[in-house]
Amino acid sequence: SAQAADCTTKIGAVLPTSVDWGRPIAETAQFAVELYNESGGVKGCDVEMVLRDTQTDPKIGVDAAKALVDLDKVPVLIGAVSSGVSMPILTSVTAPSGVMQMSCCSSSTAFTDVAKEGKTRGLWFRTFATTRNQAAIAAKLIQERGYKSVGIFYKNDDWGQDIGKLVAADLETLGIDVTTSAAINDAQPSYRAEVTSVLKTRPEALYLALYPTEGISLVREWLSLGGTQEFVAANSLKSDEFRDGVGMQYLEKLVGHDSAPPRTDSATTFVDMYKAKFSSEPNGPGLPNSFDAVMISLLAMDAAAELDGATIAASVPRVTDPAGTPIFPDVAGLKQARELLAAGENISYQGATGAVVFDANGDVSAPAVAWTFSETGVEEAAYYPLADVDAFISTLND
Amino acid sequence: MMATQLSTGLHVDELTAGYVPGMPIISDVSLAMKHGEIVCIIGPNGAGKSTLLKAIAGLLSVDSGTVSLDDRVITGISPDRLSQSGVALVPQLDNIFRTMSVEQNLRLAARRCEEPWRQAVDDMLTLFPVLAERYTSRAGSLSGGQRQFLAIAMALVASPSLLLLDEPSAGLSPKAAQEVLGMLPGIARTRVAILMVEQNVRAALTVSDRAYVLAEGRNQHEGDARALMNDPVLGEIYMGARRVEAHAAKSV
Amino acid sequence: MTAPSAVDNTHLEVRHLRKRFADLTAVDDVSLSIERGSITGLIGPNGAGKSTLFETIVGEVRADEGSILFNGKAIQTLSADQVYRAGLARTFQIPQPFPEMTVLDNLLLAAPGQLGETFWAPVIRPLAIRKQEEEHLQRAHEILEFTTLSRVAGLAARNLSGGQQKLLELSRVLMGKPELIMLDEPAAGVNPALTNLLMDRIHALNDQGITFLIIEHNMDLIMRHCQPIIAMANGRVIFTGTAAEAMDCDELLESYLGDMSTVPS
Amino acid sequence: MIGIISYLAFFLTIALILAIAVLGLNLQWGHTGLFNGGIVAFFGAGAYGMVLLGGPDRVDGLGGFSLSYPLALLGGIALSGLLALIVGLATTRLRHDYLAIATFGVAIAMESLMRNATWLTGGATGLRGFERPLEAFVGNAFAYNLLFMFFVLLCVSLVYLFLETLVHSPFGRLLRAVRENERAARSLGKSPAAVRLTAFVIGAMLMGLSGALYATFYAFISPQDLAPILTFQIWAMLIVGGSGNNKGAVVGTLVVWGAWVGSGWLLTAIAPTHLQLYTGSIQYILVGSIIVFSLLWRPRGLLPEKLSTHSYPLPEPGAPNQQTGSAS
Amino acid sequence: MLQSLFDGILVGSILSLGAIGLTLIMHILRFANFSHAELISMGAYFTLTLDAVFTAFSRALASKLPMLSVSISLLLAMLAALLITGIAAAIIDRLVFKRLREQAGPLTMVFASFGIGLIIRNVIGLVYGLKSVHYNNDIAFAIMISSDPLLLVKADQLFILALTLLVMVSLHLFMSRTSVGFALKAISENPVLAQINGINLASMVRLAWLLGGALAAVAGVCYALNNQLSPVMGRDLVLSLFAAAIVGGIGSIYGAALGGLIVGLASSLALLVIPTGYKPAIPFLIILLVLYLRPNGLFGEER
Ligand SMILES: Nc1ncnc2c1ncn2[C@@H]1O[C@H](COP(=O)(O)OP(=O)(O)OP(=O)(O)O)[C@@H](O)[C@H]1O
Ligand SMILES: Nc1ncnc2c1ncn2[C@@H]1O[C@H](COP(=O)(O)OP(=O)(O)OP(=O)(O)O)[C@@H](O)[C@H]1O
Ligand SMILES: [Mg+2]
Ligand SMILES: [Mg+2]
Repeated sequence: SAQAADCTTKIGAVLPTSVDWGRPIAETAQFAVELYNESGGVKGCDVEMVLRDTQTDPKIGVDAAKALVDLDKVPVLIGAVSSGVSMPILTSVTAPSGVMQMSCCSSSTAFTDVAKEGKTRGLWFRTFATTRNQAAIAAKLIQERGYKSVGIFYKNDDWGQDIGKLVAADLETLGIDVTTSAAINDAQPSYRAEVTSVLKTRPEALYLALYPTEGISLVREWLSLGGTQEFVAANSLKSDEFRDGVGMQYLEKLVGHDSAPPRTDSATTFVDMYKAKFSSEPNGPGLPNSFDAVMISLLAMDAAAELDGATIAASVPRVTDPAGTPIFPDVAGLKQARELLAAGENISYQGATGAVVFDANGDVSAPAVAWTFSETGVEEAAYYPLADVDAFISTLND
Repeated sequence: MMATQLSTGLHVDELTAGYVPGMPIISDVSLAMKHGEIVCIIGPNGAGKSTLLKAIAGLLSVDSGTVSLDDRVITGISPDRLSQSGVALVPQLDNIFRTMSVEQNLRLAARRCEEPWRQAVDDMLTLFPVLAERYTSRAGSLSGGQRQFLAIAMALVASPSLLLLDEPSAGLSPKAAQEVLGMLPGIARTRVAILMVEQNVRAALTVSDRAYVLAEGRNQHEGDARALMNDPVLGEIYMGARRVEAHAAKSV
Repeated sequence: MTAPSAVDNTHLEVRHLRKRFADLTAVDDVSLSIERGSITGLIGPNGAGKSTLFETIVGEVRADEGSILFNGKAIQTLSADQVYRAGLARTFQIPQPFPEMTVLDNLLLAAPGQLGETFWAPVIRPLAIRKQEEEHLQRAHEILEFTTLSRVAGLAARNLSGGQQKLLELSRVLMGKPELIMLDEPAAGVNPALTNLLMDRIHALNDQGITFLIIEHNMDLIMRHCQPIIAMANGRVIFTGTAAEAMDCDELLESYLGDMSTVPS
Repeated sequence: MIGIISYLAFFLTIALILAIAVLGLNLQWGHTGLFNGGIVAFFGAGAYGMVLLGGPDRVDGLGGFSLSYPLALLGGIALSGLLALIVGLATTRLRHDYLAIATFGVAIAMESLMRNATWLTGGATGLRGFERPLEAFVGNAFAYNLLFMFFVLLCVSLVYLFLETLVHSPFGRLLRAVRENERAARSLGKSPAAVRLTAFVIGAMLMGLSGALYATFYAFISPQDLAPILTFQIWAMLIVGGSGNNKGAVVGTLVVWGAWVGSGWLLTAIAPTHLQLYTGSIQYILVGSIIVFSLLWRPRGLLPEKLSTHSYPLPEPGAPNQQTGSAS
Repeated sequence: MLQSLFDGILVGSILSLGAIGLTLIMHILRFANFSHAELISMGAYFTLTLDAVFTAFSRALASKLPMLSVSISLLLAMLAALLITGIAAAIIDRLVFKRLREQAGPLTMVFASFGIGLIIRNVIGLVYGLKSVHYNNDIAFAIMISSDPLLLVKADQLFILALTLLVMVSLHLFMSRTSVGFALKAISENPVLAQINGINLASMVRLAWLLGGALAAVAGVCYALNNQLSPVMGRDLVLSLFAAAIVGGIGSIYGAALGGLIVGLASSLALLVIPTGYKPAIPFLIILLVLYLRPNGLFGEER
C-alpha cells in the first residue's frame, strides 16, 4: 500500500549493528522508517535511512557520522547507542555542522550539561528517559516487595554506573541495606568471582542493571550457586533473550522497571505492529526508544518548513506538544499527523515509550511501569504516572 | 645437461645455484665422486663452498645443472626426503637444536634410521663420550667443540650413504680434530661417499682422496689430495704457505 | 679486595675465579694474569672452560667466586657493556652479528666515541656527527678491505658465509679502541692464507700497545704468535709457559695436542 | 564538493593523528624491537592528561587547571612520557611476547582506572568540557576543521622529520643493533637497557601526543576510546605499512584507516536497505580480508624496511659473485 | 575465601585448557596466534550444530551423563568438532600462514591472524546470529560441599578440571618423550636443520595446527558448557589465555596450565579486596609482577 514516491529523503543512522544488542536496535529503527514510508514518507518522499555500524568504537562512529553528514548530506542523524560514541559525534560532527542528532539510548548525564552550556545548539535529543526516574522506580519496587537487603550488579559503563549509584543511594535513603554493589565489566571469561563476592553477603534480593549477554551468564552462575531468585531488573533485561537464556522457571519472581507506554486504548500499537512484523515482542534494550527516535525525527521533518537540521530540531516541539492531537505511530496515525502538521496544527506523538516530551536539554522524562516475565513475553504489573514518580523522588530528596 | 653416463656415486653437473633466483652464488660447478671416496673442497672465505653443499642437500633452488646420486637425479627433491634416503649434511653454522637437550637432538636425528633409535644413539655416545657426559644438558650450553661433536653425531647416527661435512674440524682441539678426521676413512670404507669442506686444509687433505678448489663460485682446480697439498701456487693462495714468513718479517 | 695488583705490568688479573653450571664447574678456581702488551694464547681441550672464562671476565656471566682486576680495578661486578667501556673488548666464538644490518653498519656501530648516539645530538649537531661519521666510514672501509669483506659491505650480515661472519666479528672489535682484546678462536673457519694476514695485523696493533688474549685450536698460530701460552683443562689452569715448554708438557700433549706428528709445523 | 573536502579533511585529521602513534610505535617496534602491547595506555595518558590540564573546573573531581592549550598539550605528552618511564623501568628485562603482555596489562589497568576512578577521570562517562583552541575565534566549523588538519599535518611532519633524523643517525643504528642482537651490542659497550628505555619513552610520548590531539579534536575522551582495539589498529597500520620504515608507517595508517572506514561507506553505498543491518559484520570481514590480503601481497609491508641506516654510497655494492676473490 | 580459592581454580582450569593449546602453537609456530580465539569459537559452534544433528538422529543420544550437563551426543559432537576445527586450522595455515612464514617476520603473522580472526568471528555472527546461545538451557546446579565455610562446586567444572589435567599430562609427555614431539620443537627452532634431519616441515606444521585446533575446540566446548556460546566468546577469552600462556612461559605446557590457574585465582581472590570494576586489570597486574621476577615466565626458557 506504499504510495509511489519518486523522490527520496535521506537520514543517517550510526548504530552498532555488529554487536549483539545493537543489531535489534537498528532493525527497529529500520522498521520505523518502513512504517513511515508506508504512510507516505516525509513530505511525500520516501525516506532512506543510511545505516552505518559504529563497532562501538568512537573513532569509527564519528567518521561514519561525518561521512553521512558531509557525503550523504543527511539533515538528521539517529544514534549512537553508547554515550562514548554519541558525545564525540555531537561535539565534533552534528553540532558544528548544524545537523539534528537523536539518540535512542545514550544515557550519560553529560549531555544535559552540554545542552545547558548551549553547545548542542538545540540539535540534540534523546528518547531514553533519564536514569533518575528509572532508578527511583527501582528503589520503589524493592521497597514495595519488602526486601530488607539487596545486592546490586550494574554494567560497568556510563549508564550502569549511573543507575547503579542512584539506586544504591535511593535504597540507602529508604533504609534498605545494600550488601554490595558490584560493577560488571563486559566480555569477562567468567563472572564466577563477581557472583561469589555478592553471594557471600547473602542479600535477600538482587538488583540487576545489566544487558542480556552478561546478564544471562551472571544470573545462571548465580542460580547454579544457589543464589536467591528474588530479582529486580532494569529495562535492559526486558528481553526474550534474557528470559529464554536463563529460563522462565527461575524468573517468576523477577520484577522489572521501564518507562511506560501510553495509557490509551491504542497503547499496544507499537507492540502489535512489532509482533506482526518480527513475530516476537519488542523486548530488548533500547527497541522502543529507537523506534520513537526515528518516528519523532521523521515527524519533525514533516513539520519543518525546510529540511535542514536546525529547522527540523526546532520543529520537534510541534510533534511532541502535550496539547496537540494525540497521534499513534501506525500508518493511519501517521497520515493524520502529516495532515495536521500541514494544516499548521501541533500533534502529541504517543510513541512506544509513551507521550514523549523533551525538555530544553533534549531530555525526556516518562512515566514508569513495573513488568514481569510471562510464558509468552512480558506483562505489565503496575503503572506509575510521572507525577507519582516525581512525588516519590521528592520524598527521597527530603 | 650431460646426464648420459651416470654411475653410482655423487655427480654434480654444471650446477648454478644461489639464495635468490637469478643471483647465483655458484656457477657451473661440476664434481664427481664414488662411494667410498673422501673428497675435500677448499677455497677462500665466501667462495661458495657451503653454498655448494647446501645445494647438493636440496636446501637451495637450483638455477641450472643437476645433482645426481646413484643414477638418480636429486635436484629438486626436498631436503627431508633426501635426508631420509641417506644424504646427511653437517652445516657450518646453526647445526644443532640449541633449546633441546643432547639426547633430544640425537633421538631426533635417529628418527630417520631404520634400527631402533636407542642402538644408534648409543653407538654415537660411544664414539663421542663427551656427549654421554652432557647427555641431558641443553645443547645450547655446550662448548663450541662439543656442539661440533653433536652436529657430527647427528649426521652419523643415521648411517648415511652420502655424508656432507661443512668444516667438521672447526672449533675442535687439535687432538679432537685428528680423531674426527681420522674417523672418516673408516666410515668411507663402508661405501659412504664423504664430501667435506675444510679450512684446516693440511689435516683435511691428509685424509682425503681427492680435492677440488673453489673460488668465486667456480671450480678452479681439481686433483689428487696429496698432489694439491704440495702444489706451491695453490699452497700459497689457499693454505698460507710461504707468504707467512714474508709477511711476518715485514710487520713484526 | 680491590688492592692494586702487585706488578704494574699486569693488564688483566683473574683471582680464584669459579663458575658453576648446575652439576658442572666450568671454571674452577682459575687464577691468571695477562701482561700488558703481550699476545697471550689460551688453549685447552674442548669444554675446558676457555669460553666460559671469557664470558665471566667480561661480565656476560656472573662469577660465583673470585675477582677480576683490569688495570688494577675490580670489574667483576660490572656489566658487559661497562667492561667494554673500561677498555676490554672480546669476540664471540660463535659469531654474533647484527643479522639485519649491513656489514658496514655492523662495523660503524662499533666505532668509538660516537657523538650521535643520543637522541638529541642528531637534531642539534648534525654537521659534527656527519663529519665524524665520514671519518668512521673511512676507517670501516679500511678494515673491511683488510679482512676481505669489502665486497660484501652492503650485504646483510645474516647472509655472510661462516668464515665471513668470523671475520666480521674480528673487524668489529678492531673498529673500537680497546686496550685489551680477547679473541675466541679468531681463526676457526677462516682460510689459512688470510689467517696469516690477520695475525700480522694483530702484531701491528700489539706493537701499538694493545694487549691480546687469544683462544685458538690452531696450534700453528699459537706456537708462532703467542707468548706466553696458558692451557686449561677441566676448568683449571694446567700450564703456563712458552710455546717450546708447551711442547714438552706431557699432560698437554696427551689431553690436547694428541699425536703432533700429523700436524706439520 | 565542499562536502567531500570537508569529509576528507576530517578523515585525514584522524588518520594523521593516528599516524603519530604509529610513528611512535615504529620507533619502538620497527627500530628497536620493543613489542608494546599497551599503546592505549600512553595514548590515554596523553588524552586524559591534556583534557585534565586544559579543561575547566569539575564539580566532583580533579581538574580546574585550565592551562593554556600548548601547556596542556605538553603536559599530556609529559604524562605519557612519565608513565612510559615507570613502565619501562619495570619491564626493561622483558622481551617479545612477555613485554607485550606486560604492557598490555598496563593498558588494561589504565582503562580500568579511567573507567572506575570517577573523581579523577569522570568514570565511564568520560571527560568533556575542554574547549577546542581557537574554535570560537575561527567560528566556521569547516574552516576550523581545515585549520586543525593543517595543525595536525604540521605535527606529523615535525615528528616524521625528527624520527627520520634519528633513525638515520648513529642513534638509529644503535636502536637497530639493540633490536638485532642485544648480547653483541653489549659486547661493544652499548647499554641496551638505556637504549630501550629511551626509545620506549620517546615512542610513548608520541603516542601521548596522538592521544592529546585526538581528545582535542573530539573535545571529549572516554574509556571507550581506550579499548584494546585501538592498540590492534595501530599495530595493523604499522605492519601493513612496513615496520622499520617511517614512510611505511604513515602510508600504512592511511591505507588501514582508509580501508577500515571506507569499507563501511562502500557497503552502505551498495547494500540494499534490508541488508544494511548486516553490513557491520560484513565490514569487519572486509577489513580483515584487506589486512590479510595486503600482508599476503606485501609480507614485509607496503614500504619495507631498508637494510642500510645511512645514506652514504657504498664502495662496490652489487652481486658478490662478480667481484674478485679475496686471495687471488 | 575458601570458595574464592575454589572458584579461582575451577574457572582457571578452563583458562588452563585454552592456554595449553595456545602455548603449543605459539611455541611451535613462533607467533601469537590471535585467530586461536576464533578456533575456540569454531569448535564450540561446530559442536552446537553437530549436537543438534546427532540428537535429531537419535533421541537416545540426548541423555545426560551422570551428574554432568554433558550428553552423549554432545561428547560425540565435540569429538567430531575437534577434528573439523583442527582441519580448518590446517587449511587456514595452507591459505595464509604458510606463505607468510616463508617470507615475513612473526609480527606479520600475528596481524594476519588478527585479520583472520575478524573474518571468522563475523562470519560466525552472520551464520549463527549475534545473540548468545547455550548447549543446554538447564542450569547445572552446584553441589554444596560444605556450608560453613560455604563451598559450592559444580560437577561440570570438576569434569573440566579433570580433562585439563589429562590433556596437560598427555600433551606434556607427548612433547617431551616422543620423537614426534621433538620434531615439533625442532621445526620451531630451526626449520632448515629440521629438514636436514629428515623432518617433513609441511606435515609437522599440519600436525601442529591439527593439535592446536583440536585443543582450541575442547577449550571452546568446555567454556561454552559453563557460560554461553557467542560469536565473540573466543575474543573475550583469548587475552586471558595469552596472559596464562605467557606467564607460564611460552612453550611450557605445565606453565600454561599453571598460568591459567594463576589468572583464575588472581581474578577470583582479588575481588576479596578490590572493587569488581577493576577486575579485568587484576590478572594482568599479577602477571606483571610474576614477569618482573621471572622475565621468561614461570617455566619459560630464553629464546
Ligand atoms: N643466505 C644468503 N643469502 C644471500 N647470500 C648469501 C647467503 N649465504 C651466503 N651468501 C653469500 O654467498 C657467498 C658464498 O657463501 P658460502 O657460505 O657458500 O661461502 P663459503 O665458501 O662456505 O665460505 P666460508 O669458508 O667462509 O664458509 C658469500 O659471499 C655470501 O655472502
Ligand atoms: N650456560 C651453560 N650451562 C651449562 N653448562 C655450560 C654452559 N656454558 C658452558 N657450559 C659447559 O661448561 C664447559 C666449558 O665450556 P666452554 O664453552 O667454556 O668450553 P671451551 O673451553 O670454550 O671449549 P671449546 O674449545 O669447545 O669451545 C662445557 O662442558 C660446557 O658444556
Ligand atoms: Mg662455509
Ligand atoms: Mg669455546
